[in-house]
Parts: sequence; structure tokens; C-alpha cells
Amino acid sequence: MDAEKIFNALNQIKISIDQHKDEIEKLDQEIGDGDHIFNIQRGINESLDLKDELSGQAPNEVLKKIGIKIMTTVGGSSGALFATLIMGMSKKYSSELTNQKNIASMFTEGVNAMKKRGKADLGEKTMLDVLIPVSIELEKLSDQKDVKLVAGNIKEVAEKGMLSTKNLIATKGRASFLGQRSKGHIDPGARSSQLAIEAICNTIINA
Amino acid sequence: MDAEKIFNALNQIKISIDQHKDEIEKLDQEIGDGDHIFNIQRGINESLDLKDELSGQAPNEVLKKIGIKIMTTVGGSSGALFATLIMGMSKKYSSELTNQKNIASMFTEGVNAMKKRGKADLGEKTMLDVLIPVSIELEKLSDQKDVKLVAGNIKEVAEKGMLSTKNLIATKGRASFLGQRSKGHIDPGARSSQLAIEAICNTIINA
Amino acid sequence: MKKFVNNIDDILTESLIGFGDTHSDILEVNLKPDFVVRKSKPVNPKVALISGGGSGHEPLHAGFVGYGMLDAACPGHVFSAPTPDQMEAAASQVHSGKGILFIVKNYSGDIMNFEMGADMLNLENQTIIVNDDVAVEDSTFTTGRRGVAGTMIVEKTIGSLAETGASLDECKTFGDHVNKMTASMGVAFTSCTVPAAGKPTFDIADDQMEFGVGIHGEPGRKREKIKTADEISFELMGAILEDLKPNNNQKVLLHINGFGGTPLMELYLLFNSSKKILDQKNIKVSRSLVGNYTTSLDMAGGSITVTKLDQKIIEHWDSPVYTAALRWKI
Amino acid sequence: MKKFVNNIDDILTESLIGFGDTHSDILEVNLKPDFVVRKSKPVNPKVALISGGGSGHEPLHAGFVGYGMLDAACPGHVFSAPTPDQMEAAASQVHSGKGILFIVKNYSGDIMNFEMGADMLNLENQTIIVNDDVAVEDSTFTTGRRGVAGTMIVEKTIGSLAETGASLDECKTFGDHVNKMTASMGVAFTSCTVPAAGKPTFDIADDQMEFGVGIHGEPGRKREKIKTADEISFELMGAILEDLKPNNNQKVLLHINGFGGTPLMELYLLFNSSKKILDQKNIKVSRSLVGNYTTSLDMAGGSITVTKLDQKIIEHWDSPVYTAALRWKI
Ligand SMILES: Nc1ncnc2c1ncn2[C@@H]1O[C@H](COP(=O)(O)OP(=O)(O)O)[C@@H](O)[C@H]1O
Ligand SMILES: Nc1ncnc2c1ncn2[C@@H]1O[C@H](COP(=O)(O)OP(=O)(O)O)[C@@H](O)[C@H]1O
Ligand SMILES: [Mg+2]
Ligand SMILES: [Mg+2]
Ligand SMILES: [Mg+2]
Ligand SMILES: [Mg+2]
Repeated sequence: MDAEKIFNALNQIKISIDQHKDEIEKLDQEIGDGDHIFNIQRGINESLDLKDELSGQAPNEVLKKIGIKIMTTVGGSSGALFATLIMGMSKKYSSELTNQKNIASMFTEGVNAMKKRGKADLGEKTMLDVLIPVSIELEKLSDQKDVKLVAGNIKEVAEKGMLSTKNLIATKGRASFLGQRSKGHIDPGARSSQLAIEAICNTIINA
Repeated sequence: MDAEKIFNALNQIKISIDQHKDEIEKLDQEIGDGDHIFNIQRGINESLDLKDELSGQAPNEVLKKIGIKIMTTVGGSSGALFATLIMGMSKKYSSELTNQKNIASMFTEGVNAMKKRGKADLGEKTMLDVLIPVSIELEKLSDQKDVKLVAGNIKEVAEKGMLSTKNLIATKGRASFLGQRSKGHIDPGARSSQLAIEAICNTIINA
Repeated sequence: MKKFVNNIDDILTESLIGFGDTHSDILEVNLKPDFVVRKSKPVNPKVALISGGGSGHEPLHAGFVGYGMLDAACPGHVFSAPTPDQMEAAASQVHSGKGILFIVKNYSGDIMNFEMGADMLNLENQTIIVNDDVAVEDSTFTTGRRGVAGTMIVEKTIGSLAETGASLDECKTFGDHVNKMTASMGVAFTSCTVPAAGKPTFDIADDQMEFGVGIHGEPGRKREKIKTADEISFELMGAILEDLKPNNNQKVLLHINGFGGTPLMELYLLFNSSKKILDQKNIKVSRSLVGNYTTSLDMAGGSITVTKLDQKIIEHWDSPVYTAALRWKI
Repeated sequence: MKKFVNNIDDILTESLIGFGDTHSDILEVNLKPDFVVRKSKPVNPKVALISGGGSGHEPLHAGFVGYGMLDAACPGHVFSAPTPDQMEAAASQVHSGKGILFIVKNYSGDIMNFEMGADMLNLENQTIIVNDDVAVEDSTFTTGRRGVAGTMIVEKTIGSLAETGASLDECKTFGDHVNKMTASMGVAFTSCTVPAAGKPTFDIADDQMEFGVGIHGEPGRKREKIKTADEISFELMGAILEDLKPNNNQKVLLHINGFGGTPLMELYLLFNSSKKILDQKNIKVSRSLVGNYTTSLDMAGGSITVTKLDQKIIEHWDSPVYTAALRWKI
């Protein structure tokens, strides 16, 4: 892992999110307030702007600075949560570990920080329904050598998590205000998180 | 002339105005503020409500009270103007004159009061473009015995006056704010006045 | 049409009762004839200021009844001038021996009804006609310019002068002066909906605006493609300054008025655009007011008003005022 | 979408600059990070009150910065909670030795960002979470109820208490109390349009209303056919009173809040409908406020808020306040 790889991944995420702009916007209009896509796009663009400044820096530094950037420019639930995720990840990086072990342990740390920040867990119809299963799967596969296989699994888990939000009743976040009426809609944060993970996985699979 | 005849005429006016509600409304929306039809309808309905109270009273009393009613309930330009017209008319009634002479001299008096009140005259794209020609024609025909002929003539004059407003540039009233853009639209007050006169004339013609 | 309403015919009455109850510390509402008066009579005789006009422009005028501003307001039906008996009754109730000053926006209906009201009075009275809307060409052969958002500036400043015990003539002269120093112009993005009509007064395409619109949704100078806030300000301000011809370093009051359907956020943005233009021209914005003061029901859009300030106008703008819609220093 | 705007990305900045210039007697605007603070530091140390939230609810919160109310406000992007650095910077600037009290509407995004801001601070601080919207069921397992129009009542009353030099704990306790005494609920007739989206957040038929809508256009309890003002008040008030369970002769503050696109005339009419219900139930409307205070951009509709009053709340409601949007006795 290095700065360039991180920014390449970000770039892939940007492409996918931009492609799904209307869909994500609509999801947050249905059970939220319609700003999710703008928050996410702002976060990605602001982060990408750091590319030159951070080139060559250690991965944990890069993540930390991206996290801070997201924290200070995005706002909303997703700004706080993604900032927490990425800053949380940056804390666990260890140059002693393999790439894959690093990713697994960093991601778990980040997701745990997120859970704490959002006081939420699995099954509450949030992005955590994508991110928690992904972190568990990453831990499970942290010794697996075939990265393409890992990427394929992760992609599947993320998609399953995202789809699972459709039939849940939201208990956290803005959709929770809807109670029963939140049922039948995919959570916008789950969708954007899943698209981000999918974009990274696809880069690995197609590498 | 008596109270009953006055209220019968009012009733005929009501029927015609109600029938042309949408058209009148639209005319004032195009070059005014859209309230003319409601002002007119309020005036007619409030006046008709006086029927029982005024039955059997002298024509000048009836007209005066209708005028006051209009003055105190209608508002807007048309409220002030029609109240002025009718109160002006009430002042000129003389039991010595024939019906037709009475109508001619009363109407002329009313129209003159209106001109003064509105500081307006012929050709300014207002209801006066109907009412002034009508008052002139009434004076001209005040010795004519054939009331159906008179009614027919008046009806024609009123219609011609109403149509004439279409190509005028308004210089008085709300439409004057439009300058050149007022051209091409019939004046709402001219249309409602003409409809009222037509309704009365038709009653005479069909009697 | 979607409104908070029970019966269309009762809108005005029910709204007035609610208004009276909300502001019972300041004013009283009289029904049939409808008028709003200050709760307490002035301690010393003063010129009584009475304004009024069609409803649908709230808070204008009833929202400006109270210490330092109007003594009474006469609300008509929506967009229809009030009737003479309202003015007569209000005047009879609020006069305190120094005469009545009517403040009337320049519309045929208002002028005529106020005149008829004045004719009914046995009290000394004068009338100020406000005609600040530069969208309309002025002329003595026509009805002339409309009275719009500048009206409240006239009401505030004469209101203040009247509290000092100034004479009817002084108030009239000062009001005419403030009116002359004031120019306004606005644009509409959408039409208002008159409750009785139940549908918009005019149709307008999704990318069009009505430039120079009136506060009753009357057509303006032109219908054109929507522009940026900076461009709109530039055009409106151009017409306003052409009329006011301010000197270098002229101090002005800049008032951005919303027509009712436009969020405050946009009005402050329009203020910013407008102030930039004045700054560039070396005109000093020394007083400012942003908000929905002279509305046109639910119309989206707004207007710019500029008043050239002198020491006396500043003094009477800054003085205490205590009304439902404008309150400071008291 | 029709708005006064230059570039969508600059809306907030340009609007804030305009806001700062308009109210330069009261406040200062800081950009990057964006926050609004009182112009002058307090003479004596006081608890510093800081609120904030997504933009689009103007005048909430920046319109309530000033003597007797907030010390600072942090505006986020439209409908997005502000970022922690805004809170941190505002707090660092306004604290005067008696700690910081954050006033936060109960939304995940606001809670989290304010928490992160507090984490960055080396100053004593506490947080009041406002959750007055009874349209949403309350529960400790969920995010709970939303904070809506009652927020400004909390801000006004703690603001007043803080001016007396009360301690952080006292302010926190009192704010929680006022929040508990307050309940709100609203209906929307039309959707708001988020500028960046350029189209309405939700579609709604010409004869429908969203009952229990949120101030970001979030869906409410149900979508149903539009009703009369009396019927709407009856239903909203029913939910509010079920929550507040006022005693016989309970004194209350009745606040009718417009969402931005509804004329004042209708809001006063809704006040009248609401007061009639309270009168019937022997609940005494002893304070009232009608207007657009907690808006949802250009959304048509409004909400009813009721606060049960005791001597202390009345005292701190009536006390002087000098902000852009609320000003009295000063
Ligand atoms: N407490 C929470 N824990 C985890 N995720 C949350 C929480 N609250 C909200 N979210 C996520 O945030 C997403 C909404 O993000 P966004 O629209 O940017 O913020 P906001 O809800 O503040 O408008 C939701 O779809 C959900 O996935
Ligand atoms: N000064 C005037 N003199 C004569 N008629 C006038 C004058 N001003 C307006 N009108 C007439 O009044 C009509 C408008 O009436 P109405 O819509 O009820 O009042 P308003 O213009 O005040 O809304 C116009 O169509 C015109 O015929
Ligand atoms: Mg959102
Ligand atoms: Mg009209
Ligand atoms: Mg009218
Ligand atoms: Mg949001």
C-alpha cells in the first residue's frame, strides 16, 4: 500500500459514485434529506485534491490527512462517519504487516470507531450493514494469498449487506424517523459504501 | 322604475357575470391583479341581499343604499367606481321625469362622478370606454319612445366601447403600469360593465 | 391550491383574529369594518398615521402598527383596496387632535377609496402617495408608478417624526421627501396564487422570470430568461440608480425585500450582490434591511429598494419602533 | 430551479457575507471554517452558547446570534450538519471562562459532528440535544425524535439564563427542562428544493399533504388529502398535547412556524385555529410567536410548537434579546 494506490482507489470510487449519482440522490430523497450524494462527492473531490501534497507519504499519514479533510469539509452523518472510519484506519497501520493483514486490521479498527461514533450496529439500516460484514470477511480472509479471490468475496459480501438494508426498519440515522415507512428502500449510505468497496475490488480483480 | 325593477336588473347582471366568471378573471390576471371578478361578484351579491330590506322604497333611496353597500363591501378600483356611479345616479332621480329621461340623466350624472373620482376619461382603457359612450347614447335617445330600440342601440354602443379597449394603451388603472404591454387585451372593467349593460338591455328587448 | 384555510371567505377575518391575539400587547383588531389600531392612545397629541391596502402583502401594513410607526392600518380583501368606511372608522378612533396623515400606495383603487374615506371625515387630513417602483414609467398623464417595498420605509420614518409631535404639514412634507429619495424594483420567479382564484395569477416557464413585476403579480417590464443573482442585481440597481442619481459617497439604506416564497438565504445573497454594485460605485450602504416585509402572497422573487439618506432620515430610521414586524430599541 | 444564485457552490459563502454585512451591528461572520459570532465579547464571563446545523433553516441558527441568545452559530452546507472544526473554532473564539454549551438538534449528523468538535476542545463543555418533534416516536433504541421549531425556544431561554452569569450546569439543566416542556409537529404542502439538487426532494400531488414532515422534507407520519386549517390544527395539536399532557389552566407559549413558502396571513390563520383548540381545553396561551423562524428552504407548510410555561421560562422568554431575527426590549 502507498499513497499512489490510495489515490488510485479513490479515483475508481469517484468514477463509480459519479456514475450512480442520480440513484444515490434518489435514495436519500426517499428516506432522508437528499444531500448524501453531495456530501459523498464533496468528500471524494476534496480528498483527491490532496494527491500532489501527499504523494510519497506513508499510508497512515495519507489516510489520516484524508480523514481530516473529510472531517472538515463534508459534514452531515456521512462526513463524520467516513472521517471516523478513515482516521480510525490510519491509527492501525503497521509497516510490519502484509498489505492484506494491514487492510483487515485497519478496516476493523475503522469500523469499530464508526460503530462507536454512530452508536449503531448491524441491522439498523445504515452503511454499517455493508461495512461490518466486510470487516468480518476481511479478517476471515486475512491469510488468503489470492487477492482476486478476496476481492471477489468482499464484493459479494458488500452487495449482500447493501441489499439487506432494503427490508430493514431503520433504527439509526435520519431514516429512523420514518419507522415502518423506511422499509422497502435501500439505505443511501449502504449503497454508496458498497459502490466504493465494489470499485476497489474491481480494480484488484481486473488488475 | 321601482325597487323591484332595480333588483330584477341586478339579478340579470348576476346571471351574466357568473356565466362569464372565468373570462373576466382571466382578463384581470392578464393586465391586472386578478381580483376584478371577485370584487364584482361580491358587489352584486351584497346588493342583492338588500332586496327585502329595500322593497317598496323610492328608486333614489334604493340606488343610494346599493351604492353605499358597494362602497363599504367591495373595495378595489371597481368598488370605488361603481359605488360612485350608483350613488351619483341616486342624486339625480326625479319623480317628474319619464323612466327613460330619468335613466339618461341619472346615468350621465353617475358617469361624470366616476370620471372625477377616477381622474379618467375616454380612451384610457377603462370601464369608462363603455360607460361614457353609453351615457352619451342614452342622452341622445332620451326622447325615443321605443324602449326596445333604445336597448338595442345601447347594447351595441356598449359592446363597441368594450371592444375598443383591446387596442388601447392603458393610461389609468393598474393596466397603465404595463405601458405598451397592455395593448391587445380587453380591459376587465370594460368587459364587466358591458356585460352588465347587455344584461339589462336584453331584459328590455326580451320583455 | 394548498393553503392553511377553512373557508375562502373567512381567510381575512380568521387571519386578523389570529394576528390580534398574537400581538395583543401592541394592537387591537376591529372587525366590520376591519382595521387594526394601536392598543394604547398616545400620551401627547400627535399626527395619526393611517395606512392600508389590499391584503396579501403581510406584514405590510398591519404589521407596522405600533409605537414609532402607524397608528392604524386598514386591510382590504386580498389584493383589493380597503373600503372608505374602514378609513373613516380607523381615523375616528385614532385621531388625537393633530390631524390624520394617510399613507397610500399609488394604485387607482387605493387612491380612490382613501379619498372617499377622507371625504367622509370631519378631521384635518392629508395624504402621502408612495410611488417608488421604477419598473413603471412615471408620468402625470397616467396613474404613474406603483407603490411597493419602499412604503414601509416611508411609514417608519414619518412614524418616528410623528412621535416627536411634529405637525401634519411637517409629516406630510417629510413623507413626500422620503418617498422621493426612495426607489425600488423587483423580479418574480413564480406567480402568487390569489386564494379566491385558487390558481396562479400568471403562468411562467421554468427558466423565465418576470422583470419589474408588481407586488400583485402584475406584469413588469419584460419576461426573460432567468439570470444570476449578480446579473439581476445589476439590472435592477441600474434602473434604481438611474432614478435616484446618487452622488459619490452618498449614504443609502439598502432594503432587500422577499415576495414571500423565497428563502432568507437567497435574500442575503441578493443583498451581497447588490451591495457589491453599490460599493463599486462608491455609494455607501449605511443602513440595511433584509427580509419579507412587502410580500405578494407566496410569490417567489424579491425586490431591491434604495433610499438616499440624510441626517434626518437616518435619525428617524434609527429611532425606537415597536410593531409586530419591526421592533428595535424598545 | 429558480433561485437568486450565482454558482451553486458559492451560495452559502455569498449568503453569509450578505448576512454579516446586513447585521454588522450585531455579529461577525468568519469564513473557512464558517461560523458566526457576536460582535462584542461579553463584559462578564458567561457560559458560551453555540448552536449550528445544516443551512436552509434560516433564520435558525445564525439569526439568533446576539445578546440574550447565542454566542455563536455554525452553519453547514444545505441540510448537512456542520463540521467539527467549525465548532472547535467558534468555541475557541467565544468562550469566556464559564464553559461551552452546545445546542444540537437531534440528528445523527449533528450529534456526531458536534461530538467530534467537543472532542477537539480543551474547554469544559456540555451539550443539549433538542428533540421536540412528536411526529416521530421516541425510543432509546433508535435515533429518537427530531429537533425542529422548538429549538429556538430553547436557545432563547437558555440564552437569557446564560446572560445572568448562571453556571454551565444550571444552563444545561434549564435547557433540558425547556426542551422537555416543548413539543412540535408540522405539515408540508410542497417539497423544498435543495439548491444542489435543483429539483424538489419529494413529489406530492396537488391535493395531498405530508403530515408530520421533517424540516429537511423528510417524510412524516402519513401522506394524506389536504384538510382545513381547523382540522390540521386539531390533529397536530392532538399529538402535541398527548405528549405534553398539560394540566387544566396550564400557561403555554404557542409558536406557529412557517417552513418558508407559506404567507404570514395563513400562519396567523393557523394560529387562530390552534388557539381555539387550546382555549376549548382550558389551556392558556400566554405567550405567542408567529413567523418563519425554522424554515425548510422554500417548502410550503408549517408547524405548531407548544411550550408549557413556568415562571422561570416566562422570565427568560420575556427578557431582552438582540439578534438578527428576534429582537425586543433592547
Ligand atoms: N448513527 C449512524 N450510524 C451509522 N450510519 C449512519 C448513522 N446515521 C446515519 N448513517 C448513515 O448515513 C447516511 C446518510 O448520510 P448523509 O445523507 O450524508 O447524512 P444526513 O443523514 O445527516 O443527511 C445514511 O444512509 C446511513 O447509512
Ligand atoms: N382611474 C380609473 N378610472 C376608471 N376606471 C378605472 C380606473 N382605475 C381602474 N379602473 C377600472 O377598474 C378595473 C379594475 O377593477 P378591479 O380589478 O376591481 O380593481 P383593481 O385594479 O384595484 O384591482 C379596470 O379594468 C378599469 O376598468
Ligand atoms: Mg442526507
Ligand atoms: Mg384587479
Ligand atoms: Mg385589486
Ligand atoms: Mg443531511
